[in-house]
Amino acid sequence: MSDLATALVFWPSAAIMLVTGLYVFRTRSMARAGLLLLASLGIEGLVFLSLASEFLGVLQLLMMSGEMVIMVFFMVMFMADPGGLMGMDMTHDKRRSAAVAAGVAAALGAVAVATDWPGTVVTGAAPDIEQIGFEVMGRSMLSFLFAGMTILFAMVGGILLAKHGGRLGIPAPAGEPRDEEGAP
Amino acid sequence: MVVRPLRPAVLVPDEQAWTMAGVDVQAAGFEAAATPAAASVLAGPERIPEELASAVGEAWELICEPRRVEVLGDPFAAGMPLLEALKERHGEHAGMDHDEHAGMGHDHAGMDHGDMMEITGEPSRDGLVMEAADVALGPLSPALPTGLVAELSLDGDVVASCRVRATLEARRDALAPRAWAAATGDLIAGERIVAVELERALSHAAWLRRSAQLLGWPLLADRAGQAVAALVAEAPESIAFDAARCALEVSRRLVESRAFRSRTAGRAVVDAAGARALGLTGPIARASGVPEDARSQDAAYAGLGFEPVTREAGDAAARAEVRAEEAVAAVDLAQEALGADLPAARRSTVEGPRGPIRHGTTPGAAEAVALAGGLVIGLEWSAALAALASFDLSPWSVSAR
Amino acid sequence: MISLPVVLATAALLFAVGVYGALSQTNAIMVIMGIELMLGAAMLNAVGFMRYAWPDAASGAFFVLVVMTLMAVEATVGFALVIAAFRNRRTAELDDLTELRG
Amino acid sequence: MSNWTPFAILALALGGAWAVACVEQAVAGVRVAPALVLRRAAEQLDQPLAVPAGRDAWLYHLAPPLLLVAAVVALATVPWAPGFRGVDLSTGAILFSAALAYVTPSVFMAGWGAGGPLAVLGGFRFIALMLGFAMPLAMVVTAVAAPAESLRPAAIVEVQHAVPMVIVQPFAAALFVPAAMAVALLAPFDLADATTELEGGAFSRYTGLHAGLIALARKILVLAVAGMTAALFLAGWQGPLLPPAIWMALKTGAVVAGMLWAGRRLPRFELERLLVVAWIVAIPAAIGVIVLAGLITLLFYR
Repeated sequence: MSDLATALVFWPSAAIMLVTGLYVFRTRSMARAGLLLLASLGIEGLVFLSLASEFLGVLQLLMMSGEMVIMVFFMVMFMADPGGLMGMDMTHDKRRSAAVAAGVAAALGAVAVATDWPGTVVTGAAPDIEQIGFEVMGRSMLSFLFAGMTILFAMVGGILLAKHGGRLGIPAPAGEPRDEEGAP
Repeated sequence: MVVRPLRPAVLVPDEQAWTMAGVDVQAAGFEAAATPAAASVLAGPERIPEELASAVGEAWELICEPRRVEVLGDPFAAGMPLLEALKERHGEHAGMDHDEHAGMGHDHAGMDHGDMMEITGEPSRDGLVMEAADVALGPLSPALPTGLVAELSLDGDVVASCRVRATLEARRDALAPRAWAAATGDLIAGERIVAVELERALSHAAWLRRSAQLLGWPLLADRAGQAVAALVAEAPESIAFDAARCALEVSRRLVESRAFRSRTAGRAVVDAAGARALGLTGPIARASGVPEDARSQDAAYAGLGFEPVTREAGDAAARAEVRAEEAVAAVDLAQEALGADLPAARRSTVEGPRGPIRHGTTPGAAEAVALAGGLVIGLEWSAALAALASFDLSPWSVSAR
Repeated sequence: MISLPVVLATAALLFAVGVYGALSQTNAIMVIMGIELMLGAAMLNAVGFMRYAWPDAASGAFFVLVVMTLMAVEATVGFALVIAAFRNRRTAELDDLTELRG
Repeated sequence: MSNWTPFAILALALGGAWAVACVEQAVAGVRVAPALVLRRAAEQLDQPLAVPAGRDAWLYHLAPPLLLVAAVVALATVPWAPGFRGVDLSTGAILFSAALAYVTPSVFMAGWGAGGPLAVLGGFRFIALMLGFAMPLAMVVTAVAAPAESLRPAAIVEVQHAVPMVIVQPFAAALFVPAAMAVALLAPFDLADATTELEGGAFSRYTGLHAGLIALARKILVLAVAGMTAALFLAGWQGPLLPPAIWMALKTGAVVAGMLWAGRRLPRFELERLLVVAWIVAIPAAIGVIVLAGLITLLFYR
């Protein structure tokens, strides 16, 4: 994509991505928070597209929609007031976390701008899907095997953790949660 | 056969009641709309019972402009005129803003939850405690006969509790007009058998069509619709008996098919002892193995070679099979009764489509309404509605008279 | 025009939003969302480098795919923990889940 | 991808949606009245917009446009003819899956925004259904792309010049078609908006322009799904005698009619049984299909 096209796509999507990302944590309704996150990471896919890595951008669009829908699903299941109708404040010490965030932003921004990165190589030909394929199957085959195994372990571990009765198969007595003394 | 494209309309009462009043709604070019918002026509009766007036008024407000009223017939034959009910409601609520409280399935956003941080309540099947959402299927809901109100509370999509109420006062059972007339002694024997049997076939066919629409099975709905079209005729002589029997035969085979059984077998089971204890009657009792049928004591029926249709399982599938088989048998009985000359005995009890009708009341109807709610607990939403429909409950609350 | 520092600065801002989210929310699921945003920022960095520093090396895509896998893994284990906590304590609020005793 | 393509895609979307509506009438045994379809749509458009007293007006108003954008993007990736290959991306097949993946959030937003318990239940049902069918849909697309050694839909069509993919990989087709019908909210899978049962379900509260947009988006979705099925499995525009565009139109029309006929023929599936089949049968089978596709590519296509 020409420089102008990149700029035309990059700036608005980057702006929308940051704004929706911020509103994820300021909105009351949990369903809206999940879908704002979906919008934020989905538009990040557009940013990838504008930076001329077509395969990664489309993959990001595909992955994020599935993941965020699951997140909204869990949010509505596990939150006391998913609709945000009660106006509950689900945050604590916003002031300090905002300060920490600003500090992190300043630090990383300084690093980003101050250091002189290697010269901007203008070729425009980002690695297309074929090169990425050979890369995945060639040099980084081992790492991708580990990545695949990690996902498998995460799935099995996740199911074991979430299973009724937990890892050891001791079903929590239905009705009352275990009280503080630890007697089930 | 190719028919004109149908227009979604709010049907008051539902398609089954119109069919029993001899009006084929699809021929009039309408079909039941999912919600008033999706319709632009209110297809109503000339006179409407007072209990339905407020619900119809609310549904009318939800229909968007350009909207019109279409009067198809007079199934209730009692109550206040429809146009007056709409005008009176419109005038009284002219100032009200357009908020969302449709009498029809008014499902307020009732996600109530107890303690703010801790969600209490008994755990559902997989041991997780979820918030209950309550749904009220109003008197005009497309999933229930008009006049029946069901209040359900849902745990996820599983029914946690359900209560069903019949809201229409018992004047004349609009769902079985000819059987009602026969029971109150207006018809003589030969004519009575033909009228009652044809009405039974028509009622079961219309019920089959509504159940098929609930299950989302257009094939069965079309076959049952063809049977209804064949049976809806003024004079008994002009009815195409073989067309009706063929459509009902195909419907019966579809009801006994694996697809239908997999959705209804083993659901809302009523055993024989329970049916006898509650005094249930009609197809519900016969499907549980209680062979009690008012027609078996009638000499005229014995002449025609009638024996009651019974099943043992007592679940939704058995009830559907009993009704399908009874419909086919009813068409044969009616055709034979037309030819034969029968003793003119006057009967005080007539077996209507939902049970015997004696002195203007159907014993066992109120018990069935009370029982149905409890039996659908624990079923998933669509299975619960299909099981509720399998009882073919009558919305006429039987007031002690 | 857009150069590497601009992309990295945007990623830094996105990372900061993620940090703010993760620190300020009381509910476990919202914290997981904060972490997702941080990982998204990491991916943006990798793509930035891929585009402007080493465009012909396809190994940049490797980083992005691994971070995407990491997002899925982190979400899976996070939700499993929330379900386990919810099953015993009926709440997913982090302020209540402070004791480790059973 | 000339600069005329966007207009051609929009024209195709509108014309195709109108054609799908006519095929729907024909399959339902109703006298086909093409003008009536337009009149009903016009009537629907001048209804006022109903604002629900539900939870989230934002989500409620954003759902129909998102559904329309997802449907049009999915339609844009379908290769219709050698001259008009839609958006000819080298990753077109994945973009098709990505576009279909955005139907789920829009249905949930419609249900959640409307607020009534039945609408929310419709939205949740669709999410549960799509979680089960997302994997088969995405995996089968990559399995079909293996022989073509490219994710460009036009290349996948061209590799089927000898034999259509439905004969080479019948299991892939058997997994793809139900998942595609479920995404397009077609009849046996219409759990999200069952008319009598859920009183219209997720889309029950929409009137006026919203309802019009949703009806248009659903018809474009059916057209996109049927077009991609024809392209990926029935050798797309390739065929003897007739010009390529005619072949593609015939095949797509046949697939649309087949899907709608199956909708009338089969009762609506029950969610629990469908999810058991999706998780226990469809996903392992999808992985098997990918392995099989690798073998077939090595044996026959290299």
